[in-house]
Amino acid sequence: MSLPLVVLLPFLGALAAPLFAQGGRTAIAIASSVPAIIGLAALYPHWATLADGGIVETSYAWMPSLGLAFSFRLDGLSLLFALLIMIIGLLIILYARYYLKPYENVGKFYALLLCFKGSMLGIVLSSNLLLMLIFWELTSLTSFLLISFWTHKKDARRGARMALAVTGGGGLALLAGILLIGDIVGSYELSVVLASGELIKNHSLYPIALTLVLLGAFTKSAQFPFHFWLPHAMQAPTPVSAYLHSATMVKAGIFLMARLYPALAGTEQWFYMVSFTGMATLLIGAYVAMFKHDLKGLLAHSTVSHLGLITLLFGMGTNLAAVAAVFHVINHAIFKASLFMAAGIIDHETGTRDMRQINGLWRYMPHTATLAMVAAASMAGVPLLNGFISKEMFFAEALELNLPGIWAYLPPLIATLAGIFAVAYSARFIHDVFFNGKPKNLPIFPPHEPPRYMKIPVEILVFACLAVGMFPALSVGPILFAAASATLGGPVPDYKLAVAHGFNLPLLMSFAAFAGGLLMYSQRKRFFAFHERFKEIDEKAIFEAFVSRTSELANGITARIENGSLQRYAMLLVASVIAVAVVPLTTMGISIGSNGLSPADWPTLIGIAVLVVCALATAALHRNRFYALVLLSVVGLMVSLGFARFSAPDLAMTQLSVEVVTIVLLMLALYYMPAWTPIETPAGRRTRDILIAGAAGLGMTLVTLAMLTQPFTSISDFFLENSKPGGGGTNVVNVILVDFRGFDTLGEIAVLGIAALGIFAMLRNTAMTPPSTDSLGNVWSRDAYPMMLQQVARPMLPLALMISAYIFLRGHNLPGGGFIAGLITAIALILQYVANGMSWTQDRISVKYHNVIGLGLLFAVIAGAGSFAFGYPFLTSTFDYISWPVVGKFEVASALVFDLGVYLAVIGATLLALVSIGRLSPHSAITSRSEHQATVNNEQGESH
Amino acid sequence: MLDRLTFPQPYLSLLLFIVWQFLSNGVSGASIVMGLILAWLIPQITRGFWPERRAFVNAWKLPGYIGIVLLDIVVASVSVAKLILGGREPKSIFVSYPLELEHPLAIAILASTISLTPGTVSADVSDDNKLLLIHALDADNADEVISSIRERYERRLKEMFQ
Amino acid sequence: MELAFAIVIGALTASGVYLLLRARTFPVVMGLTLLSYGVNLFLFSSGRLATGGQPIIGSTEAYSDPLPQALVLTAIVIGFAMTAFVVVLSLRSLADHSDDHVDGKVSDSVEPEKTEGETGREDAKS
Amino acid sequence: MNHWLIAPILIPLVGGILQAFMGYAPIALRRTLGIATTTLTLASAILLMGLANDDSYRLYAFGNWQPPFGIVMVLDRLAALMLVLTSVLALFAHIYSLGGADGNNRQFHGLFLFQLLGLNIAFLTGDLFNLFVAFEVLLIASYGLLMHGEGKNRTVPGLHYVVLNLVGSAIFLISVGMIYSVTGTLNMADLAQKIPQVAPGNLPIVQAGGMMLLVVFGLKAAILPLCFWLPSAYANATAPVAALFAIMTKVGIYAIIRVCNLIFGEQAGDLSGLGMDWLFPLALITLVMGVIGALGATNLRKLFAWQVIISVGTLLAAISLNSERGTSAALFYLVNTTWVVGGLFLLADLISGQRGTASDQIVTAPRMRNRTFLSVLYLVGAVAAAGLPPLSGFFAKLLILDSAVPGTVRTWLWLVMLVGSFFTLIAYSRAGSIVFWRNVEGHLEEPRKLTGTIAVPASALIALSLVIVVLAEPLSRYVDSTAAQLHNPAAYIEVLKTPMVEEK
Amino acid sequence: MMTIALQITIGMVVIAALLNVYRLIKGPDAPDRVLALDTLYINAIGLIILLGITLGTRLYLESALLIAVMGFVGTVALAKYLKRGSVIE
Amino acid sequence: MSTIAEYAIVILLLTGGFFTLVGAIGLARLPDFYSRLHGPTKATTVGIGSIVMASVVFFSTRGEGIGISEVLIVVFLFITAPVSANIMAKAAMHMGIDPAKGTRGHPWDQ
Ligand code: NA
Ligand code: NA
Repeated sequence: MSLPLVVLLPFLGALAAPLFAQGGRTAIAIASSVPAIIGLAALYPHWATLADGGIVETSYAWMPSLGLAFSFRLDGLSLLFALLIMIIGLLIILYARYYLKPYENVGKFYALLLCFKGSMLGIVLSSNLLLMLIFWELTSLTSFLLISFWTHKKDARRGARMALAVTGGGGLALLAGILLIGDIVGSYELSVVLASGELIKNHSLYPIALTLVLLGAFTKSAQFPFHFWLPHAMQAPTPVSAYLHSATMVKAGIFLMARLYPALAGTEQWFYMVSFTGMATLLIGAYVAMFKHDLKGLLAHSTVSHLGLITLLFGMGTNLAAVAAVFHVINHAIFKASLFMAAGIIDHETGTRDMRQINGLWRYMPHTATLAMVAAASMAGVPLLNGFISKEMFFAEALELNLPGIWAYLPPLIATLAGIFAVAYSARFIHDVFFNGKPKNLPIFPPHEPPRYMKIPVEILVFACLAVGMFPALSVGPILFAAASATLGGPVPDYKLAVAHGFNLPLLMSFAAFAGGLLMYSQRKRFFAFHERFKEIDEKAIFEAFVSRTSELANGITARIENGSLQRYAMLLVASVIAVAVVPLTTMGISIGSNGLSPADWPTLIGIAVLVVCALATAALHRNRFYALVLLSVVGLMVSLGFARFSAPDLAMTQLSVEVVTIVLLMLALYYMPAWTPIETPAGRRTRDILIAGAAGLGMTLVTLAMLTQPFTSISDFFLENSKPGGGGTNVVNVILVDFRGFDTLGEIAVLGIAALGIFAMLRNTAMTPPSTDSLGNVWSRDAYPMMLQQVARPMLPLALMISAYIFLRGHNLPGGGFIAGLITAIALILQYVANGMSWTQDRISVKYHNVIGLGLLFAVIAGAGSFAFGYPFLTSTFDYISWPVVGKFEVASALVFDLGVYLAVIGATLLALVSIGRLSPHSAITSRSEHQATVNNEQGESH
Repeated sequence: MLDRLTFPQPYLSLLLFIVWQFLSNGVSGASIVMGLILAWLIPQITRGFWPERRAFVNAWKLPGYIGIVLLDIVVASVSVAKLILGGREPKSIFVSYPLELEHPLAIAILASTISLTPGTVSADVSDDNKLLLIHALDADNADEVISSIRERYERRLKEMFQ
Repeated sequence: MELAFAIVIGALTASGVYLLLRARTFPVVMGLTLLSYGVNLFLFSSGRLATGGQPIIGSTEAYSDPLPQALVLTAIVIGFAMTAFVVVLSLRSLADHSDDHVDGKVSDSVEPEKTEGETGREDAKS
Repeated sequence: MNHWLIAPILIPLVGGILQAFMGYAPIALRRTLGIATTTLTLASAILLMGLANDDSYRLYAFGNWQPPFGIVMVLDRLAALMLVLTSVLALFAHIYSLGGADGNNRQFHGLFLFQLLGLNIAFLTGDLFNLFVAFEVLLIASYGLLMHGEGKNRTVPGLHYVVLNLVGSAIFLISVGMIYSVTGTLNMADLAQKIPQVAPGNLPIVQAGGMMLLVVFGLKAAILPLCFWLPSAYANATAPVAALFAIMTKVGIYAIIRVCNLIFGEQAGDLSGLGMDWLFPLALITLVMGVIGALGATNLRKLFAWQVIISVGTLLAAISLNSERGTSAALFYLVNTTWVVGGLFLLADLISGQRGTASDQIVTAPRMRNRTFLSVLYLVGAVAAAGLPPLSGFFAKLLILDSAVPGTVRTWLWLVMLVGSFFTLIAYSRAGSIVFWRNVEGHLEEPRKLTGTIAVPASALIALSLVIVVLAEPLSRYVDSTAAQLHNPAAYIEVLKTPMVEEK
Repeated sequence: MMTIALQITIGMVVIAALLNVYRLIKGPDAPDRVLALDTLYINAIGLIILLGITLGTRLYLESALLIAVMGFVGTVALAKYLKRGSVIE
Repeated sequence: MSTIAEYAIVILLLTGGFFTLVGAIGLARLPDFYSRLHGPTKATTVGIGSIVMASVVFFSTRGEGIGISEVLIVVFLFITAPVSANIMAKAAMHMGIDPAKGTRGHPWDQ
């Protein structure tokens, strides 16, 4: 229970932080300390277990299917890291209290800091690799937000994004690595993974898994060649640098290597990858640190170098090296955190971090200077300080490394060289800042000692440097042992924690480093001159350029592919269909099915020839729009004749009515459009289009041919058998529409209604200017309503209503039905609009078409829902035959009500659509008075 | 309110009733009932479109008129067919026919009659309903066209509409 | 008969697709209409071709498959609604961009060229 | 027969019809009824999810006609999941629209509800042709919604969307014709039964028909190379519409899952796993295209629109693994991405309301109001969408990565997904840091007031990713069972034997 | 005998339709095309009726009636467009 | 079916076909639009009229009761054909389509 508590408390604290921020910096600092204090108290009882090499574990199920559990593990290694995180965290909280200005967003700062702390604790305490990965990526995110805390600073934003990209990207590699491990081992639980070292290392996927995991570790721990993000992360407030970028987060990669040491280490691949990376990082970091004028830059590169050192130690693969690595983790955290804090104080007090300006601070802030110098000495590896002991161990291990032949000299050489640099930059830190003459152009002058409490964290850490340096066994012995044994997952080799091991080769190397380092520092001008011959690489600029180039490139690619051309999109769609259909169809070939071809009669063939010619002509002559429209009408007419010819009277009627309404619609549109379509597609593209169209046409022909000649049975026998007894109608198509598949029809009229409502909505407030002349340049005729047409149109209305009543009533038994009847009524009304004009007709129609649509749909729904009353499903129809005097026997069917709904919806939708377009015409600006009034009233109502 | 229950356009209702009998392929009990219902209902629905009073006065003359027209159609069709198949260039003429009828419906019926009978098409009516533009496919002169129409159709229509 | 019918569907599809790939809204709409004719005929023919087999009980000996007919009826109506919408959308696009290009761009207005083989008044005056 | 099965259909239908009547009614009434309808729809969806939880298939036969003859609705876990997913999204999008987006169009609420109607039919139907009808209902409503709002910039994307979908509908019909011409049936369960018995000579027709059907679904799902209509259309839609559209591509995904598992599932003989070999590479290329689009996006809406494409690629990649685990992972991801992307579209609108003429463009602008609130929302949304821990997107992605079995497919999947994630991360961090942090001095024109009506739905949708994390286990159990149910089509076929209501 | 007469009649109507298509394609003017289309509608009516006689069923007659109604409205709309531009105003 | 009826049908059919064809020939070969306008509006009405009458006779003499609903088709055509002709003529005159040479009189200005 205590472990999840330790991890979760900081997150809870983060939620509360903004509240405490109201109470000022002290209040929030105190409140923010609570999680760590409770955490430390919670861990304390477990010490006894851990000291004996025991493990504390807690686990809660989360997503068992994924192998993800909310499980935690406390052993020596995690304890060591947890202590570093919490204790240094506490010091940072105190330090930040004075570092931040009162006007800054301290609530956000402490909240993020606590989030980060919780995530970090999560990494080290997780017992499930997936869980650990979650916290891992969370540290990337929170560090991103912390680095960019001063969002107004461009470099802060860039540094943050770079850090996120590198560490977040590494996290993704780690994710893959962990998944592979989980795949090999069959579990993500640490206990299982650590116990399966042999299995993993012998698995064929081991090299990939290892590479991926190391990518995660190296990016996080700023190993070469991913080290570049760390110095740029120094744009963060100094408490963040001290905490994240020296003591904790960058150690997460180290922690990962330590954590998975039993599972992954000990192979040749591990050795080469880890130790060479470490070596390179060690050297490059140390070298660059020497030449940084920025205090934090120096420290950052030094950190890179020390991280390389630790990595190198892990890479060596010997148990003793691993112990040294763990030990150096502790030491580096202590001295580097204190150095960062000191640097922060100097920055705070002088207003700059440029060592070329900062000189002779000894005179102004001796207390701080003393602390900083001790810490820097530790960094340089001065005896009696903690840095010395682990560095000695490092030198010793470097000598032990058994590389073949002459390569055996490489590690000690590099170690010494790095030592020289370390001494040189440490010396620079001490001499250049606190001595070396007088300050130059400090923004704040004279500098003062910082507030008392700001120094306390530094003092504590420096004290720790001394304590560990002088009494290593006493101070860190037990925890180091516990951590080392947990790292190795087995017996810990003999090692001696002593201030000095007598005169040996490592000591000699230390001396060489000291001598060389001091010499180098004394000759710094030459080295600087040498270094300046090389152009400094600005990784931030490179990264920015990378991002913006990527972005531009992506934009360019997108713009080229997604170029907003419907012609292209449509071509792709058609081509896709041809592509997927071509394989099965080519295997089929031109096959005529077993039914063979039936004889053709020549009138039908002529009709078909007319249809084909007119269809092709529509395409070929489409540029003359009116002409094409007439041709299209012929095609529509021939299609409906075709339906009649092939036994579908209902379809013939429907197709015909729809075709005419469509033509009217297109006419209405054509009024506003150019009469001609220009040629703008290049000939090559037209050829391509013809080929695509031809392929589509050919494909359809082949499919149709194959389909039509195959024997076939379908479910339709049921419809034919049940139409009369079950559906009460002899027109099977109609019974299917209103009964068997009435739900389709409901959807269909809904589509129609929605389309009309959408059209109405779309054309509201649309103003169009029609051309004043026709395509020949003639001014349009003044005669809007020819007298002959008017005279005939009016009697047509009742007549057409009569016919539609007839078509409607017989629909259930004979060709016809609500839809066709509706279209006839609609067409008759359209004729009124055509003959008599908009306002005249509108004045005579008292209903709103919206309501007709709604009523139609409602009728259909009510007809369907009526069956609920009798316990039947929606749309269950019923019918009966009634005998009346005079009238005789006639049928009453509930489906008729449904069909009435269809009828009304069709009328409403068709007319609403056409009238909406007609209303665009400037001649019809004055609609009927009632409509106009309703609009006005409603708009007033809406504006309130 | 009571007029809501009547037949606002008796001629129309009658016409609709007859049409319904045609649609029903003959007269039966059901077709009469349904025909009555529709002959009442549809004029009620469309009454907004018929604000004018009834137009016909002497409707019983209509069948005779129709008979004459049908006869003319048959007779003239043959001559037009001859013309078309014969290969002789037709002697076309546009004729402006001065109308004596005034009622728009009457004019429309006349114009329709002219169009239906072979050899002539009424191409336009002037805005003031005073002139009718007729295109005759094959006629010697305008007066011949005018007088035959006047005599054969317009006179009868005037009797019906006045 | 089947071959002729198949050719009809092919011709409708080809014409429809060709027009669909044009750059102006009006031909595209016409293309969609042609395409939908082809598709409707195709769907209809999935029940096979029959002469005088109208699925009205009692009207014939052998009925043709009524189900595709019902489906096509639904498809026709839906196609009609969609066509109406796309026509209006074309108008709206024309109103918004003063151009009937499918991509809304104001094109360099190209004078319509004369189509070969077509003579007469429309061309003479256009 | 349990009438509740069609409640998610009847409720929005009746609600929509009422809205059609109320075009000129006071807006308050329209709003109240509209939201009430959406809420009821959600309630009914949740109810159905409760029913579906017992792993059975429930059938509703319209007109009391025995399948395969009549049209049936079939409730299973997948259908219930999609219903809930949609209704939740719809409710928040609908509430958001009350912030003013529903103005200037009397039919907005009607169209919105009809859109729901179409979606719900699509998820419930057990009939191939009825699926077509459902698609048409939801499409026509979406056309109307897409064109809703002021300004001219949505006309052309709308036109493209409509035209392409009309072609898609034509292809759908052709496919239905091809399949019917061989099998003689339209009922999905019946098809599942008949496809294995298709004579070898007829196989190519069914195969071509099935593949064309997948092209149609691919078009709806916006898979490459059929995805280019989407970014502009979504980016130019008004916020609640764009948010609701987050489900639109998922309809295509749903249809692919349904058809591929049921009709061309394991029992389908020669046609088993139809199109899956095409789907996988296309899905990955789609994902890559989505990432490229996101990287190149110049405004937030475009970025989120490309995120939709990324999601589609990811989802289809998982589905094309054609395994129970892959399907399960895809479903988990589906839930996450739908809600979060919906929320992000709303957020984009909130942000643009605070940035004056800079709107949602990824450019330097005066510092916005309510920056903290909006930036936190953005952060959460971006983390969830990009699939970073600790939000639901990560779990979803993890499930997908984990579901692949070792081999070339897995290598490609991991490579593309992880590298894709990396660049997505860059895209989001770049966009966020510019929009929120790169400010210039100066005053902003009157910012839009951040009322609860608009802030709450946007936050709620994004915050759902947190809820998913907490409920990861029950959700993953649900999707696991769903996938298991989907991969056992034999049980689905049993619905054909459901007895009808006896005559009384 | 009737069958032969029916065949001949169908043949004549089909040839008539072909001639109309010829006029429709030849034009030369838009009204000619509308006129040809209008005539084609009428031919279609004839064909439908003849089909009904051939099949011995009255079920197609309403289609013919519908062509009469629809053809008229179509012709009117096309012609009105030619002279007035706006069909509904 | 009686022989008389059959003869009637045959005659009606052939008449109908003939006039339909004549109308089409007229449309195809008459010299100008205004002349062509005569073809369909005349011969076609007679043509369809005859065919419809053939249908009436055919169905009424099959012993299934009378079938007269197709008469409405003719009535409808008779009402509408003149209007179609009128409005097409107006369109042609509006477009300034000239009558053939040798036509006397002239179209009206629209
Ligand atoms: Na200095
Ligand atoms: Na006519």
